[in-house]
Parts: sequence; C-alpha cells; structure tokens
Amino acid sequence: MDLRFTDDEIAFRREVRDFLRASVPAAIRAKMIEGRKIDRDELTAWTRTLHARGWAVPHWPVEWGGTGWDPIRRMIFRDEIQSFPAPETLSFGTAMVGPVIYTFGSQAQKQRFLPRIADLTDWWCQGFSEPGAGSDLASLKTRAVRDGDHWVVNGQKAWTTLGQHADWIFVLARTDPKAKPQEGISFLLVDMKSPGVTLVPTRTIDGGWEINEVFFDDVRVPAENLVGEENKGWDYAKFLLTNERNGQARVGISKARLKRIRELADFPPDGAVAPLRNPAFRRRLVELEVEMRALEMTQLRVIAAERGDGKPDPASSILKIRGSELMQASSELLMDVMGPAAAIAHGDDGDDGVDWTRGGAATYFNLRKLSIYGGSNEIQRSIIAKAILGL
Amino acid sequence: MDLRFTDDEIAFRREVRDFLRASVPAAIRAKMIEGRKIDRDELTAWTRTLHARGWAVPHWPVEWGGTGWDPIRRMIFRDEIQSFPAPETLSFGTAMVGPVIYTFGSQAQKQRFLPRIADLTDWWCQGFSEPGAGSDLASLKTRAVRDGDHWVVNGQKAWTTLGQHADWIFVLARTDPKAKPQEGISFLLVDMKSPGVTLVPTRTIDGGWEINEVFFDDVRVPAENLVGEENKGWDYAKFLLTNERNGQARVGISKARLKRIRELADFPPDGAVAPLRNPAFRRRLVELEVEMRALEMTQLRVIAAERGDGKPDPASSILKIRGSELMQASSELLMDVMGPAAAIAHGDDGDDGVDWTRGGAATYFNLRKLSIYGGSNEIQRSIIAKAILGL
Amino acid sequence: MNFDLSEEQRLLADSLAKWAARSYDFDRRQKICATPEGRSPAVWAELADLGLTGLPFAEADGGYGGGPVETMIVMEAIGRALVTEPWLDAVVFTGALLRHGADSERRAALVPAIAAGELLLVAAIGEPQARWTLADVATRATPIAGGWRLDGVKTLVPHGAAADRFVVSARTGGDRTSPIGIGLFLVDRTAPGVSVVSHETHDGGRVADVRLDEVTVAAEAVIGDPARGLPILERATDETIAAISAEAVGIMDEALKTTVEYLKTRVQFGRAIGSFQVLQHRAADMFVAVEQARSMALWATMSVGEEDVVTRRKAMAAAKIQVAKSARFVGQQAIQLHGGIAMTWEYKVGHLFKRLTMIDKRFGDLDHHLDWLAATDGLVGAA
Amino acid sequence: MNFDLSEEQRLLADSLAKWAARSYDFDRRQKICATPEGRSPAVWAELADLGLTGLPFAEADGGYGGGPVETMIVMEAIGRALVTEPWLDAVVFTGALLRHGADSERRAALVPAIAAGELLLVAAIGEPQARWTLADVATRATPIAGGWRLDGVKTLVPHGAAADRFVVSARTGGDRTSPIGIGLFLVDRTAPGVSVVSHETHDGGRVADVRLDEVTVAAEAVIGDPARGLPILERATDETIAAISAEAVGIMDEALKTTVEYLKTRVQFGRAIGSFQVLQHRAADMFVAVEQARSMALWATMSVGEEDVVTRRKAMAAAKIQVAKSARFVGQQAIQLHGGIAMTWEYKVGHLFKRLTMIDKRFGDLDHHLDWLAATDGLVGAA
Repeated sequence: MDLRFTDDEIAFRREVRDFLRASVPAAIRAKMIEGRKIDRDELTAWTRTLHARGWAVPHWPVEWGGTGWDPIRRMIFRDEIQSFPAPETLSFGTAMVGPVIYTFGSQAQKQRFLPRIADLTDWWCQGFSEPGAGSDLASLKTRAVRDGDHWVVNGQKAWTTLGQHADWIFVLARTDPKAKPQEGISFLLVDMKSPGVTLVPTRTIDGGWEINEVFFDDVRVPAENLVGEENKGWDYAKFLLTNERNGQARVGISKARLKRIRELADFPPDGAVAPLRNPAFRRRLVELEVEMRALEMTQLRVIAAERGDGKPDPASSILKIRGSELMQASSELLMDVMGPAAAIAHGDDGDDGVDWTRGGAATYFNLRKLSIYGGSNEIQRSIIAKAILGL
Repeated sequence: MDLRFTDDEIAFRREVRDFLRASVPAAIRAKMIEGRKIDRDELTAWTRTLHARGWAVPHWPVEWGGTGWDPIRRMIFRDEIQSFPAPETLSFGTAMVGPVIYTFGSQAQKQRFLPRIADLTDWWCQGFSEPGAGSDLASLKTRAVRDGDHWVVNGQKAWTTLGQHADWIFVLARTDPKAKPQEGISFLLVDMKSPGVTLVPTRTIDGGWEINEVFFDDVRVPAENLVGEENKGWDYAKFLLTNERNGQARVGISKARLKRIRELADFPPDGAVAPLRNPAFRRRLVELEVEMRALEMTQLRVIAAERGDGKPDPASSILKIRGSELMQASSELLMDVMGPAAAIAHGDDGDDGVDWTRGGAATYFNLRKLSIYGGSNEIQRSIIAKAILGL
Repeated sequence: MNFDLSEEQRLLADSLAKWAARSYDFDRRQKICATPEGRSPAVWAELADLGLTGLPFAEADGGYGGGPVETMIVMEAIGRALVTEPWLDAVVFTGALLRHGADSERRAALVPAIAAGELLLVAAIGEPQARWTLADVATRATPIAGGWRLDGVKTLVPHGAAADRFVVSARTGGDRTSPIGIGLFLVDRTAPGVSVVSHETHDGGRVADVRLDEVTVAAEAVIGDPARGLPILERATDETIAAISAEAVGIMDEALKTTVEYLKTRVQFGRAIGSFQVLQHRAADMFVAVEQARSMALWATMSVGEEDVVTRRKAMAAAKIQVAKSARFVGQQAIQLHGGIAMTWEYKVGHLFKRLTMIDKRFGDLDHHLDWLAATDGLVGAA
Repeated sequence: MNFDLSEEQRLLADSLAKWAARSYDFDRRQKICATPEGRSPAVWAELADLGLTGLPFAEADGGYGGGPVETMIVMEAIGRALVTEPWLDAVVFTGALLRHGADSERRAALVPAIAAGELLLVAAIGEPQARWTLADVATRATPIAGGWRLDGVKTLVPHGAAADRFVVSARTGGDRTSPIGIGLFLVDRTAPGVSVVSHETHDGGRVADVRLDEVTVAAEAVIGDPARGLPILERATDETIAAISAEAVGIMDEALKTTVEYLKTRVQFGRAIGSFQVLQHRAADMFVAVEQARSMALWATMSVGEEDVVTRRKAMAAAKIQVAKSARFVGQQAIQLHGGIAMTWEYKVGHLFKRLTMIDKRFGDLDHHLDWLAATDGLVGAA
C-alpha cells in the first residue's frame, strides 16, 4: 500500500494544468465559474483545442484517438479540467455513444462515427427516457419496426439534454413487443435531420433551455444504424450507464465551486460584511470541504482498484450519491453567500458583465436534477442494499 | 383564534410551580437533574405528596381521584413537573393500566385496584412485548388457557420496565389460538407474587437495571382478573397505547435538559473554557431550543384541538417522533458539553456527590430506546403515511 | 387558548380559497408572471374588492381592523396560490410602518388610498452592502430649506417599478451602520431624480434598483422622527416575518398535497410509487416538517402584539429558523419525489420550491437569524 | 498510488483476524471488562507474541519498524474485536512520543521493554480544565537539585492504574496555557507522592486520576527539551488520530456487518425485516458513511509522515470530523435497526456503539476539530 501520487503523476498533473492555463480562453473560464452555459461554438472550438493536443477522448482505444492513460491519469486529467474550471467534452458523444460504438459497433460504424465524435463534428444526444418511464427504463414504449432495409421508429423521448444542438441521437426502441420488458429493445443511431423527427424544448425551473422532448413519427432509420445485435439494446444501455460511473462524483466541479465560495465569502462584491468572518459560516464551509475530500479519496480508491486487480471497489456505488449531494449542497451554500440579491433571475443569454450573483440560485435549482437522473439516489441506495449488502 | 394562555391558566401554572418548590425534596430534584434513578421509596413518598394535594392522577375521573382539569391544565401541570424537574407518577399504573381499568374494568376491579394505583400502594409493570415480537405486537405467543375459574398463563415477556419493583403486571395473552393474530388476545391482571412468575433482569448498555424478562410457568390467574371481555385485549391495548400519546413529547423534560446544558456550558464545573463562548456551540444549542419550542407549540395545538371540537389534530402523530428525537439530540449535546470526562461510567447507585458528568453518556445511551419502543419511529412514519397522507 | 378560527376568520379563509380557485389558477399566475410587470393591476383590484388591501389598517384610519390572525389567513392563501401581488410588501409591511411610525394625519392621508387599492406604497430600504441589516444605510438625507435632499441607491425594492410611492430609509446622521440617524421618507416614484431599473426574480416577482439623485422631498414627507426610523423598520420587519412564515406554510402545505397526489397516481415499476416505503416515509417527514413550521408560524403570529422587543424578536427569529429548515426540506423533497416533471417550468411544484427558496432570502435567511438568536440568552434560559 | 496491501501487510491482517477469532471473542472481552483492571496481562502477552507491542518502533531501537499502514491494520482489527488493551495509548501514542521526543539512549532504555510487553508506559497529559487543549497544563515542574519536583493532578490517564510508568506533561515555565514551558517527564507509578484512582469507562476500559504530590524525578527523566514538549505531544496526537480513526472504521464495519446479518434473519410482520425498503436504505446510508470514514482514515494514514505541521493537522482534523459524523450515524442506526436487543448488555452491537461514542471523546471531539479547521484557510483554498 502506497498512498501517495508518484512523481510522474505529479508531473503529469502539472503538465495538464499548464496546458489548461495556456489554452482555455479567459471568457470560457469566467463562464464556467459563473455557472453560465457554454454555447455550441465555444464547446466545438474547445473540443478541437483538446483534440489537437490529443486529449479529446483520452479513455478511448488508442487507435480511435485515445491516450492509453491508466485510470489514475484519467482521473487527474478530469480533476484538473473540472477544477480549473474548463468545459468537459460532450459526454453524450465521448462518454456514452462513443464507447458503445467502439465496443459493440461494426467496423463501418466505428470509421464513420468515432472521428466525428472525437472532434465534435457531430453533436450527439440521448434518447433513452420517456415521459412514462423515468427511472423505470424497462417500460419504454418507443418502437421500431423493420421495413426492408430500414427501421421505422415511432414514439417519444423526454429529458433529452442539449438536443437542440444535436446532429444525431442514440435511441432505445422496442423491436420485439412480445419479449419481456428488458428484452426486445434495440440500440439505434438516428440522424436528427431525418423526416419525422421533431424537437420540442422543455423549459426548466431555472429558466433555462437544456432539455427537450423528441418525437419520432414514422422516422426511417437505415438498418446499418442498428448497433450490435437486434434486441440486445438493454445490454448496451447498461454498459453505457455504468461505463462512466466515476464521472458522477464530479469532485473537480465541487472543488472549483468551494473555491469560489471561499473567495466570495472573503470579499463579497456587494461590500457586505464578509461571511468568512463568521465562525458558523466557516464551519459550514469546511464541513463541505471535508465531504469533498472524503469523496475525492473514495474516488481514488475506486480508481486504484480499477488499475489493481480489476475488481471494482464496492465504494464505487457511493460516488453518484455523495457526488450529487455535494454538488447540491455546495450550490446551496454558493447561493446563500450571495445573500438577498440571489433572488434576481438573470437571463442565461444576457451578459451584463457585472452581476456576480448570476447563476447562483439558478444553478441551485438546476442541480436538483442530479439526485433524480442517471438512476435516482433512491435507486442507488436500493442497488447498494441489494448488490453490496445482499439485502 | 386566541393564541394566549388565559389569566386563570397563568395563575394555575404559578400555583403548580409554587407547590413544586415547596414540596419536591432538594435531593430528588438533584437526582432528576443529574439523570440518576429515583428509587421505589422515593417515588412512593413523592406520589403520596401529590396524592395528598389531590394531584396524583389528575386525568382520571373525579370519582377515582381525578381533578376535572381540562387538557390545557393537564398539559401545564405535566410541563411544570417535567421542567422543574420533579418525578412523574409511575406511568404503568396511572397512565396505562389505570385508564384501562376505569374504562373497561368491572366495578369490583375499579374499587380494588384504582385507589392502590393512585397512591402507589401497588407498583404495576407492563407485560406486552415478547422476545420475538417487538414492534409486531400481534405476533405474541404468551397464552392463557381457561381452567375452571382460573386462567393458566404460560409464556415469556420482555422489556418489562421496572418490573423488579412490581406488585402487579398487566399481560396480553392469547386466549384463542385459532383466531387471527390481532384477535383472540385477552388482557389479564397478574399478581407478581403468583407461583410460576419469574423475573430475570436485563442489563442495558448504559449499565443500568431498568428492564426485565418475566417468565410465566403455569401461572394461575383468577378469572375475575380478566379485564373487559375475553379476546378483546387488543382493543384495550390500542386504547392504552394511544391514550397518552401527548405524553410522548416529553417537552418539559427536554426543556429542563436544555436549561441544564446552558448552565453547564456557561460555567463548566471542570473550569474549562465555557462552550457558551463558542458561537458554533451557541447555534447548536439554540437550534435545539427552536425544535423544543416548535414541539411545544405543536403539543399546544393538539391539546387545544382535544378541548375544542374533540377531533384529534393530525399533528398529534408527530409528537412521538419529534419528542424522541429531541430527547436524544439534547442528551447528546449534554454529553458533548461534558467533554472527555463523559467517558467515565459512574455506577448508578454510587453517590460521590461531586461528579457533574454522572448520567451524561449513560443517559445518551439509555435514550436510544425512545425511538425504538412505544411503536418505533419507523412505525410512526408508516402510520403518518397511511393514516394521514393516505399512501 | 384556542386555535379554532372564528366564524369571521373562517369566512375570510373560505372567500380567499374560492377566489383563488376561480380567479388565480396556476395558468393565470404563470401568464401574469410572464408580463413585464410580473403582476396584475386587475388582480390587485380583485384583492381590494375582497377587502384585503385595507385589512390590517385600523378602522379609524380607513382600514378594516384585521389582526395578525387575519394576516396569517391571507398569507397562507397567497402562498398556496403563489400570488405575486405585493400584498406582503405594500399592505403588511407598509401597514406596520404606518401603524407604528406615522401620525394620524399621515395615516389619514395614505390609508384610504391604500385600502381602496389605488396607492401602491412599498418600502425601499435595502442596500447591497447591508443585506439584511436594517441599520446599515448609506443613502444620505441632507436637510435643505423646507425639506430634505436624498442621494443613494436602494436595491431589491419589491415591485419597485409598479409602486406609486416609496418609503425610503436614508441617513440623517451617524455612521453608516449607526442605529441612530435613520429617517423614513415618502418619495414619489415619478419625482425628479428618481430612476428605477426592474429585475425579474426567481419566484416570478419583480424587484427594482431605485436610484435617488438629488431628490427633494418636503418636511412632511418624513415618517416619525427623522433620526429614529430604525425601531419602526424593526417592528414592521418582525410583523412581516410572522406573515411571510404563514405564506411559507401555505406553500409547503400545497407542495405536500401535490406530492402526495403524485405519489398516489404515478406508476413506475408496475406500481404506484406511493407504495414504496421509502417514499412513504419521506412524505411523512415532509408532513412533520410542515407541521413544525405551522406551529412556529402560529407562535410568530401570536407574538406580533408582544411589546417586549427582545421577546418578540426571539419569536420571529425562531419562527424564521424553523420555517427556513422546513422549507428547504419540503421544497427539495417535493422535487425529488416528483422526479423530472417537477424540474419543468410548466409544473407548479417547481415554482412552489422556488418561492420557498426565495422566502428564505427575505428579512434574514437561516444563518442570519441563527446567528442573532445564538447571540441572545436563547429561548429557554439557564436552569 | 496503490491501495493494495503488501504480502506482509496481508499476513499481519490475517494473523490478527485469526487471533481475534481464536482468542478474543466477545465473551472473553466481556469477562475481561468485568475484571477490576478491565484488561488482561495475558492478552497483552499474546499481543507481544504477535509482535504488536514493538510494531511501530524502529528496528534500531528494538522494534519491528512498522509504519502507519501497519498501525492502521492493527487498529482496524482492534476495533472489530473491541480489544480493551491499551495498544493505542501504550504503543502508538507512546511510540510516537519516544520517536519524536526521546534521544537514542532513552529509546534504547525503554523500547525493548515495551516491545517485549514488559513495560506499560502511558501518557498522563490530561487535566480537567484543559479538555483537549494540549497546551493547557497547570501541573507544575519545579527544578530542584539533580532533577525536578512535580505537583498537580492529571486525569483520564488511560489504564493509569495498570501502567508501570507515565509520561507526565508539566509546566516548567510560562502561563497555564502558554505553548512554551511544557516539559515531558517519566514518572514511575509507584514513585513516592504518586497516587492513582481508577475509573471504569463506558467503553469497557479504565482511566485514572493521577495525583502528583511533591514527586521528585531525576534530570534524566525529561524527554526532550523541558520547555518544548508541546510539539512532541502534538505530533504524537496527530499520529494517534490516524490510528484511532482506523479503529473507528473497524468498529463501524463490524457494526454494519452485524446489522445487515440481523436484518436478514430477524422476522417481524411475517417477513425478514431486511425486506423493508426503509431499512434497506438506512443500511445503504450506513454503508456510505462507513466508506466515507474509511477514505478519510486512509488519508490520515497517508498524512502521518507529512512534515508540514499545518497540512498534517488539517488532514487529521478532517479525518476526525468525518469519522465522528460517520460514527454517530452508524452507531445510532446500528442500535435503531436492531431494536431492543441492541440495548442489552449481552449484545455486542451496543458496545460497538459505546466505543464509537467514546472515540469521539478522545483527542478532540467533532466540535473541537471543526472549530480548529474552520479557523484555518480550509482544505481547498480560494479560487
């Protein structure tokens, strides 16, 4: 047992940090700090900067643009990106459909899609959840019927994040209506420009437009866009959902937020008495810092276990729960630091450049989603009880 | 809606307080403050003092020694006793079996038992729970078989509080083994001196002897000691358990403990830096004080509703949950105020007269029981969900 | 002691419930929020017709003589329906300011117009650096011939763009945070030198920055002693805390009701999700939280008339603390138990959650009141 | 970075698990607690045979050269089995004191006897008014010819009645709370003027009040500089916090295991109570709490060698905070999920809960470390 980073790892962290300092536009970093949205052009430009450095898809196989880094380096890289803070690449492409394609897709699919995912030529979105099937994915109703060399898709998807920018959507559709709920589902790649695809924005309580409903009305999808085997889509979906479980800890993002809280609480821009002069506030802040450190250490254990004997550390199951709770608690504290002015709702697009409370309450509202989606925290607890504790 | 106490009520409170000041022996009050046990002789003497004043069983019918006070006065009386603090009368007699007897018992039972309960001539204990049936009372196994003009009782009871002092025990026993679990149970009054009754102490984690197991081995109970109707014992037990639900709030006890915490935190007897000089400690304390006040107000609402249209306020169901949680939290804070010396386990009987940490940790340990017994807090939440919210 | 409503109080509650059901459903509320003003003069007229705009003023002044219990009843109804009209600010707070600060002539001049729904008078007492410290006032009031000149910026003025007049706190003497030397001045929104910038708030309302540049007012524009406005502000704040606590209880009650309904009807994994024990207990915990808040809102209401300043303020701080804690829990869990649907703008529960969140930001948040109460000798005293 | 145990470390863990299963079941533990001493020299001899009493001492001094990871392994095992022997105090703490404070001659004189299990040397550093403030020392050390005279009362000395010698902190100069002017003195328990009163503790151990009345010791009895003992005490405390955190993790793990077993077998309302979703989720929350504590105990362990005082102490404070929070939750819920049975003296889980509670009382409780950490610039720093 050796619990320290190696010199190589420390040097690698420095290399990443230097790269970020040199490469992340100041305006982008400011937007990240203030919790404002990065637009499509900005994310595309940044993804290409990463791609040029060879770091757009570090966890992919080397032949498709990966770096060959071990899990520790991948974690260091992510932590530096998040805590800088800089944008992460679009997870629907790089972390979700990309790995499904390079693991289960045909050679033709790999050649066609992977390069365009890596440099964000194609913007992907996710078509899993449906209005009637939130946490209960197995009850989905969207269906695809074979017609010659096409699948004809009908149905409705909900909660499709950033679908408004998307070129492609990966869809779970029922292809065998007579099979058991979790069987008879296939994994399809659908061009958003296909006739019959309609996107309807869903405004969220923070006032933003992040999610959408996507309707499929006799949408014809070429048969070659089926990933893997027909009726095996559930397996690919499970692979996708567990693939980046570590990513759900979001330690670096919480770390960046805690830093911002400390800074604002020390010198509040409104000239108020500094909250940091209040011992009770300081306690509240360090309590979150301790939680952050505990989560960070837990993530290290999980990653070291990945690299070690390959047996997953059971502690990996707590990353989603504690990660989302810490994100929510830190966003609440950030809002509180802003005082009464947190009440003001700044539009997301406006940029008056002066208002330091922008994104405070809105982020707090928005992040309630974290304990709901990706398998609600209630479902995570049931998983721990059953899979780890054997109850 | 008039939310203040009347002048009469305020005067009554003063009358009670004056009586307590004049009548509670200083040594008893000190024992109460320090969380030490009141022994049988002390409680008997104190009960007789109350009885002489006509206040031993205020909530009973006047013909059996009650006062005719309305619910508000009864609450004021209990609050003053608890926060003085002075001992309450033995609940197994005055609050549990007494009301069952005067509500469901025969005239002969009333005349025989009630006067001896009121002045603590008879010490009663409870024979409900069994080793295999904690919260699940309906699964009890103790049985009583009719044999001439006796019932023959066999079985085992557990968690019998203060049974070591008891003259009598009220017992739930299965009298119709073929009936459904909640039917076929009868309510029997059993003389502890009956042949075949054996009491075995159960030592608890605080080191004290408060609870016991009681074994019944062919114990012959005169048929006249059956309360009410055969096989209706479940109804009487439910009556008994809901009868004094307000009592579970224990607001006065928590209030007395919070006062003691503030006093010790202001002038800790070990000469340490006063915790009350620490803003974070003060916040922790006032947070409990706010909880105490909220619970007190909730209790007032419940009691006012009792006196009003008689419809129980649904908020009554929260008294057990919040009352036990506040008792536990305040005992934890009291222990914390004592610092490292809280580690020392003083025997309950010793009286070195100097050690201010006596009863600190032991009370904290002991009070874990409050969220377990009398219907665990989990069961209380299920009751709220089903009976109030309709889930 | 008696927690039952009187016949009149019951009628008031009923008429408000009927009005909300008839005239202020969630759809209309959302449409009103989407207008530039974020409120509706038509609704205000309806409230005036119901007698609400004059409710807490003395009959002698032209009001209807309602007390704290009546205010509580109205605020609970306003909470349930998420009404964005400034009843809390332009009637409860302003009413308390006038009752405790203004002389009878001033009251006679203002109250009838307020009661008629014709005058919207709100307090402009916030400043950025002050947060919730009422005594922190940088805006200057300089005596001039026949009156005063005001200079400074007031922020977070509730519905400031729609208000007809403001009660502005301004410093007539002392340091920026001195409790002495604060005056209260009546200022017309349209007076020369007044400029107003309006912002939307997360709870669907509006607040304004009000800039005062060499604004002159007459000597009669002062409410009370020009150096001793602070106690008036403090008293009005205490009374308004009782009112806003009742609003929060109304919202929480509505959020719980909505959540329980949803749990009963929403099916996942082949059963109503309300059959899952974990969700049942969470709802039970929400119930406990609502009832604790209700108890403390009642305590605050019965303490409005308390003349001892410290006793009164302790009650208000304790109520605000309990309400803040309950509101956070109830609001967050209402979202959590609904799942994704509650995150959408079209669904009421998210707006209940947001208003609960923003109530914490008014008149001192949880930390503010905890710090204050912790600095006192508490609610229980030593043994 | 690598969290796997080495072959040697795995052997150590295995041999301890075997020893505990064979020689230190709960029955024996309870019998030992019931003796007047609350510990067993026979068990101490067994630990010595296992090589534990010399584990953390350098080989050059006569120890086995174990490091923080080895200490962590031992403490987890001690926690699981609720061992009441003073390994934490007489080996870990004393070891750190000698390693960081004593010169090689002194170490050569003491370590072999400790390693052989023949010398029980514990620190007598507590005083009532000091609580956890190491610098608060009222006991006086007065220089006399050829040595020192000690006067004062030390409290909560772990297994003080069984100890052979004490390391006593006493003031050689400065005010009662001055960081400078504290010396560390070796004192025989049987020296003239030493009197010892033993108390039972809630976790089955013993502590003593040690009164020093004109106790004289030789000049050689001082460890380190007689005015600069505090940094030595602080360093030893930091290292012991890492160790006791590991003990708490061992206990919590055992409490969780016991609880889950109980949930699987206990039947109520006709089904195993572990089938109730609310109890499943509570157990899951216990698991989360245990793993968070384990992570922080690991961080504390890896920070033992950290030479920067503030960095090291922050790690220890953070670990103690997380462990305290997890321990409260896990201990309380272990009792709650068991129900009444866990309240009985005969059942192990209540004693796990009590030891967890008492661990919080050693080397600074939750509030103590929160206050300390809150006064620093924290773990993250500003942006």
